[in-house]
Amino acid sequence: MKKYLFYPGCSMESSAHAYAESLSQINDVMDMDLVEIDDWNCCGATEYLGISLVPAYALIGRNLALASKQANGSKTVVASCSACYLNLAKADHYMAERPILGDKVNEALAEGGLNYTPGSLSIRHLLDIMVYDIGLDHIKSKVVKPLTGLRVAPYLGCMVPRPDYYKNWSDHEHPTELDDLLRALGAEVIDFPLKTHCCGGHMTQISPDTAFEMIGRLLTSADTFKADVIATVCPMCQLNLDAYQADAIKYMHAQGRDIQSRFPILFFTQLMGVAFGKDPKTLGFGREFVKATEAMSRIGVETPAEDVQAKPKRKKTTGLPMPVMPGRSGEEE
Amino acid sequence: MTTEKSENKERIGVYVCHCGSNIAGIVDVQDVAEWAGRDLAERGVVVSRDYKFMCSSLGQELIEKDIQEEGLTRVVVAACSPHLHEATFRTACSRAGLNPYLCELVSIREQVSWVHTDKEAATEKSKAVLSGGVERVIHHEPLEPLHVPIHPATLVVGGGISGIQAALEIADAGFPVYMVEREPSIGGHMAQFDKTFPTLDCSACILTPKMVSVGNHPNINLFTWSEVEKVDGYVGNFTVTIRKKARYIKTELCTGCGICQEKCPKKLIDDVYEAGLGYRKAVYTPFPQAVPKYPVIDRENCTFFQKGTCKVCQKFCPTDAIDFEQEDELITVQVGNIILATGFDLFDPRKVSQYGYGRLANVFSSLEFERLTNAAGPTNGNIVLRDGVTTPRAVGIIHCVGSRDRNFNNYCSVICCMQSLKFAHLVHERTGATVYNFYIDMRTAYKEYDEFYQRILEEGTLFVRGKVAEVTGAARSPGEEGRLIIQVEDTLAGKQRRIPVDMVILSAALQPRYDAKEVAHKFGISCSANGWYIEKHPKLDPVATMTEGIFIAGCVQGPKDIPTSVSQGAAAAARILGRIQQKEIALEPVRASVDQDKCSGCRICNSMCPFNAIIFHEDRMVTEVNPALCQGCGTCIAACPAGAISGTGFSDQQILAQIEGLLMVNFEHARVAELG
Amino acid sequence: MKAQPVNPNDPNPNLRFLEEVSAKTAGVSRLEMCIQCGTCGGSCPSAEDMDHTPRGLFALIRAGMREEALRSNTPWVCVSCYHCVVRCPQDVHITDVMYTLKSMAIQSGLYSDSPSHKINKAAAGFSSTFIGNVNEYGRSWEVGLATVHALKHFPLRAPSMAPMALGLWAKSRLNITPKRIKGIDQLKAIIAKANTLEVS
Amino acid sequence: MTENFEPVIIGFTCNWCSYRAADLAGTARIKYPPNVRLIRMMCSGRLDPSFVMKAFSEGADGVLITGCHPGECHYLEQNYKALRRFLLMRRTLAQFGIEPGRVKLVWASAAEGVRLANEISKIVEEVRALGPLNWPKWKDNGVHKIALHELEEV
Amino acid sequence: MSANGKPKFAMYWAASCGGCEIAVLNIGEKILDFDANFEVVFWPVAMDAKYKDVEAMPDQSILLTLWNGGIRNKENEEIAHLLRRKSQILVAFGSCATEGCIPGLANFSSTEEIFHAAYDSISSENPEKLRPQYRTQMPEGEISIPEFYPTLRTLDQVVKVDYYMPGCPPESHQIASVIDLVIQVLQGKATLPPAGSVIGAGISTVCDDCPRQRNVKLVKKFTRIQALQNPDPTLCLLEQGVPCNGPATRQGCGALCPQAGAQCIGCYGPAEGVIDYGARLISAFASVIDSTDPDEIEAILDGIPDPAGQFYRFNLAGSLLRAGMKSWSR
Repeated sequence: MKKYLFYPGCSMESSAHAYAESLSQINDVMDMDLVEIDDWNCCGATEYLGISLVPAYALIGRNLALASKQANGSKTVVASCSACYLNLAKADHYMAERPILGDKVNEALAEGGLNYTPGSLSIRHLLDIMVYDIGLDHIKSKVVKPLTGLRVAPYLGCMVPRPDYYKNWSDHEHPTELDDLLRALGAEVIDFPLKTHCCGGHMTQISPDTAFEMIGRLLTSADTFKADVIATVCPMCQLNLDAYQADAIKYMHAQGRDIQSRFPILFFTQLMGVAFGKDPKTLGFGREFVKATEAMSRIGVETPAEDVQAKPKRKKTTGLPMPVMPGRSGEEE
Repeated sequence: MTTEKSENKERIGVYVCHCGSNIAGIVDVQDVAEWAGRDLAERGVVVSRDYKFMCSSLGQELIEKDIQEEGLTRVVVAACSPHLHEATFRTACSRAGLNPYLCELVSIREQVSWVHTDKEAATEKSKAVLSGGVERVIHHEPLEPLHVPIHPATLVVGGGISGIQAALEIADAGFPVYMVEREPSIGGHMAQFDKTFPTLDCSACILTPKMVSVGNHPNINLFTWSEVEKVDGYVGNFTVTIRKKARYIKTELCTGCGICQEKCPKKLIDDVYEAGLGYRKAVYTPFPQAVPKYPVIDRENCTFFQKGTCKVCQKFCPTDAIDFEQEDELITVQVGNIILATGFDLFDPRKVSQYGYGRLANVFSSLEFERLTNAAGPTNGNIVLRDGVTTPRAVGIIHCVGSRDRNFNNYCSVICCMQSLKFAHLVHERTGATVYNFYIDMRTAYKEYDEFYQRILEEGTLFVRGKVAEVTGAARSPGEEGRLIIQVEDTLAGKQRRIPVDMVILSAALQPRYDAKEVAHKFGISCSANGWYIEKHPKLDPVATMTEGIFIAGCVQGPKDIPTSVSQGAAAAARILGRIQQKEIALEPVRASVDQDKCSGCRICNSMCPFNAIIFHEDRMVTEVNPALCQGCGTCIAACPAGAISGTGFSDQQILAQIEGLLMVNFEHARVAELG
Repeated sequence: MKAQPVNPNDPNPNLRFLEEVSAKTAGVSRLEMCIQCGTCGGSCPSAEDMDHTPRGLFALIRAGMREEALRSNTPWVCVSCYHCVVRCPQDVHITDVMYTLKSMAIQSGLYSDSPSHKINKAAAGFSSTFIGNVNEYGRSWEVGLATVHALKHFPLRAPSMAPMALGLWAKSRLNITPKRIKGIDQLKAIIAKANTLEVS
Repeated sequence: MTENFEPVIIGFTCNWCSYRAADLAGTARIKYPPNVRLIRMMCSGRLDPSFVMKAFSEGADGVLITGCHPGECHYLEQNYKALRRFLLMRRTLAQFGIEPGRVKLVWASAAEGVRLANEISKIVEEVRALGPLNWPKWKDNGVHKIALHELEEV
Repeated sequence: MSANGKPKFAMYWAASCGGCEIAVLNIGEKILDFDANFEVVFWPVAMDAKYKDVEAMPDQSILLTLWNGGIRNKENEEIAHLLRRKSQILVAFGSCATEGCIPGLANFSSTEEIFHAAYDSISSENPEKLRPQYRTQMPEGEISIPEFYPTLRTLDQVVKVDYYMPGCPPESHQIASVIDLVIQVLQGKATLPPAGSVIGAGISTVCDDCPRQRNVKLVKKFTRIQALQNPDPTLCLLEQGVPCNGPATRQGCGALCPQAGAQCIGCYGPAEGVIDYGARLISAFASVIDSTDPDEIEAILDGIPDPAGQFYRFNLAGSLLRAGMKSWSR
């Protein structure tokens, strides 16, 4: 059993439930023990960095400090979300590269009784662990239901293979790790040329057309290659390609660019779960906007069309505290 | 037993150089000189002067005059690096009748004024450095240089244009040359080209006659399909072991008729001469004009060697020249000097994965394109796509692939701009296709080069200033479908552009040979951080190396075009010819020797010498150093537990005295008051 | 290695802008090393929507054209894809420079005083909402984020966001209540301290 | 005292690599602190531990030994001998109370002027942080003048 | 010349064990020649004498003084100056006087540590934790004992020395031959070696006298001699991985220890002209290590657990650094 510190990130608890569920199902098959960092906080995504410097890094730094305190033999922190992975790596890297930043972050952390020595943890993405620690041979040996006949577009997005401070990946543009893993599951992997191109990130919230153009490009390419599904390693990519797929296709259509198919966007861990013979019901299927039912049934896997988990109980919906905007005090609370 | 400072009876002259403002701008040279004259008087300094340019003839005369008039017995010059002017000042001493090795040059330019900014600290450090030199020079001994005869033969490693030029110059002057070439034929990269810029003359037409001269020259002994295995000895007298790889051809019988190649059933991709774009057989001469004309059997790919049966070539050979029993031969030759002209490798453009080389069929490397345009190449000079038939309608040529890029090589590969212009011309002339050149900066600095650029502009080639971001097959619009799209910022327009083309040519960087470091080590020379061989002086001695007797020429020293490679080959030859004419060379007398009375024969030093200069006499149980083989590194001196080994030039006394001298001057605030 | 500052004795204030941007960037920005090759502008997936390509923006910074640079929408359209960063032949930390320019644009107020203010404001607003959330709970909270943000910047689109949010909620992909970390006070103390330590 | 402390470092260089790197640093005008004073030897293999001890006993606060990179020795393999001697010497000096940070061995090829300058800056700062070594000037017999009752007070 | 015409002889011990005295007495019948040729005027171990008697002698009146022991306290120093004044030839006799020897190893410790070892450790019966006082008030007035110095010095670090005679102790046959030499000089049959020479020893090292077989050395492991599985009695000990100090140690003993199956520990000090004995051994031992990998080298060096002790057992006070930081830093 390989032991790792695990940084799930905010999305795993909400929009990427399916990622979390499928991961929890395959943990034991993968022989890995992911120990969640106690009381971790948000990494700030790409937002905090654009507002401030030291606070943004202190925010990330708290997670690193907590992790190194908890490290207990395992020096590796695993993140499942691209942005989280990058931010943790970035803080570790820049705190060392620019000691003045490192010192200031530590000065801030000291306020909370914490400290982090850059370089003392190794920050890795879940896919990296699967391919290089667990190994493709092990994965292959656990496949009971090969994904034979399923055409999968491997999609990594930006922040896993780039900027790659620790040189963990085979390439920045066309890395093959996800391809190899999916192939090990028996899937037919297409040579997806845009596998590391952008999903639009937060632009869905800022300049939707910019985002739809980028999502549209990805879908066009997947369409050209006649993919059945797109496999992702990142909650943000999944959300953008899935929830905004209809909008993006509409946008492309208005530009006179047609996209024939619709693509279920699945986490690679969901596909692993299927290949390992886990019950699709436990793998978060049904939570996707573009249903995987048809694509999966083509390889004889029945997945639920709707979310089968119990609907969350609606707690009292009144009197929700509003987030505090910068420059205003939080007296509403 | 105590290390009291030795009594000094020497009369020392100290000379502090201004080097114009190079030193004097930071170091208060006058203060340094006055200080030495005053404070180092008790150490024997009787004259101390500063002067504008010590290396000028007036500066040297100053020293000579003082030696004669003041009876100086030691001279210390504080100026530039000893690597620059040690010889100058030694010669001056010699002229004045003082043994040249009683002069010490200390560096206050490279090691002080050029690297420090604080004037006070620089002046103080200069004093320390000078004082180190004064203490050291007291312990100098008069020495005589070692005179070594120069063997008249020369080894040239590498049979490209640079090596060919060098070999012919020396051979024509009447001295023997051994040329060693790794491939089956000489010719190098130049033999792969069709045209040469800017004159566009045919590469083969100008190269082949030279290759033939090498092959026929009575003074040149040519070893192709061979590599240097080992180099022993030193300048004037190197012993070189050459591995002549088995050709499996009896060259004395072979007529070079080519029937074996025709009949050989094993066809494979030729990665070397055809740059992967064409095929060859398992028995082959790389190209028709090859020198020598004899083929080689490539053992790795020969069906007989791999499977045990075939021998088709043997059956058809009209002169019975095939010999499967041949073995590698080791040949030893004596030479006085060596020229390394081993050239370059082409950068592997697959590393720039955004350009799609290896993934997208119609992305070509520059060397592939050279073969594509070559009349003797795989397409007979037709410029076509990878399918072998389609003529491109639009071609994009990308500059700086793997050059000027910190991700790969941070240097400029020099030839790519001109090469890309040549490609543009060839595409235009032979296909009429639209040609785009994507460049960061156009570098056409040489005679007739910019004129060539003008000509290509006139021909209608389109120039886009911008480093290409990516080459992709992922179309965004119907107009892009089925084509290669070059995505780039047109930096002059300030806009991102997507330009559809049919063919992309990558002007890839020139890189040091994959085994450059290993070869450098074999010959005892150094590589720069990039892997190019380091010349003795970048401006004034560009073909010599820091190792006496080893010269470099052509791209092994850094990327360069054909004219410069030829010039360097000739320059290296000229340097060597001068030495051969002199018949001997004077070497630094830095050598180790063993005090036979003190040596206990413990044999600890016996494993210290990589040059086998240390000999142990079993009968007398003592060790001895052979001065002819000793290179003067001093490792055995430091190893001897009995202190029985000593070394000239860098003796214990000299170094210990220098340490003392260096530490006599201290930053005033640095020292805590004496205890007690 | 960090480049040396341009002649500090020259009173021309334009010379100082590049240094300021560099100093405020995480890591060593290497912005001084830009050779204007355009690899960044060519690589950018959202270049079409930018008023200056990243290369163009760097030229403005080098020219000391502070106001024009800080008014640009380029940093706000940057999607942090890092294509330019890994391809840059000079290893300039382009994405991080974009973050710096955003925070400088907010601080100077220039971000909203520009022809492209709409996108700049939307982006800045989104970030503010996001970090407000994080500062309060220690986690990001997608419902609060999306609602507040949409109402503020896309009031016309907001109704169409509702079915999306509903869809997410129905698929258990949205938390209606925010989660608060245990160490929120610790985090607040850290952030408060950090705010006093900004690199200048 | 320590605030103004300027350490003195003796640097031993190899004629073929690090001394040339120092020349190169000069030619390229790369700046480094003036606290280092270099001695040229033919090879790092020439380095005798007594040179290092001599330097400390004469007042050096640190010693920087430089040579060609492993595998790149001008004399083929002598830098490995320097490495072995350095490692044993450092252990011995530690028993004398000389911190390992005061004696460093670094590799710098003839092309690495920048690297050498960086290494010099590094050791100067490290030794500055360690403070002055103040090895006694034995020649002056200073230490022996300490009266014992002074010692007893401590 | 004294009343009976014989030249005067003195021998003094400072910080030493007395072994040198035994060695002198151990020269056998030669002692009779000695007695015939010299008048012993001062030899605290062998006869009663007072410092004031020596002080009363005219300067330079003693022909030969053999001094053994290091300078550890004020008394040692004062007597060294006194005897220097009174003697024509002052010989640093034995390892302590020439290079510090075992007492010099205390230079790795602070004064407090030395006192602790002397007065508080398990070997001392001192329940009241008494420490000597340098000055004590007595009814008769103040009395004092010599002050203890923080480091031990060799004789030549205090006064000028004419000859050095190494060894712990010097071998009796070497002493005998030196005495022979001096007698011959007195008889005008020989001349004295140049001042500052080492006498009673060779210029090479122990290996010169060692009969063991020697080859090119490559060491993969250092080990204590006790740990050797099958020690080869004919092969060089260093080649068997035993850190034998013979290669660096001055010749003179006749390689007694290696012949007896034990490694040389270096009591004869450095060979002719060597300025730091330990540095020679560091360099020599490291040179023959058969590895180029830093980690492996470190592992091999672990076989020499106490390098300073190994290399400076006898030579610490006479070395370049002379003393560890603990002894002198305040």
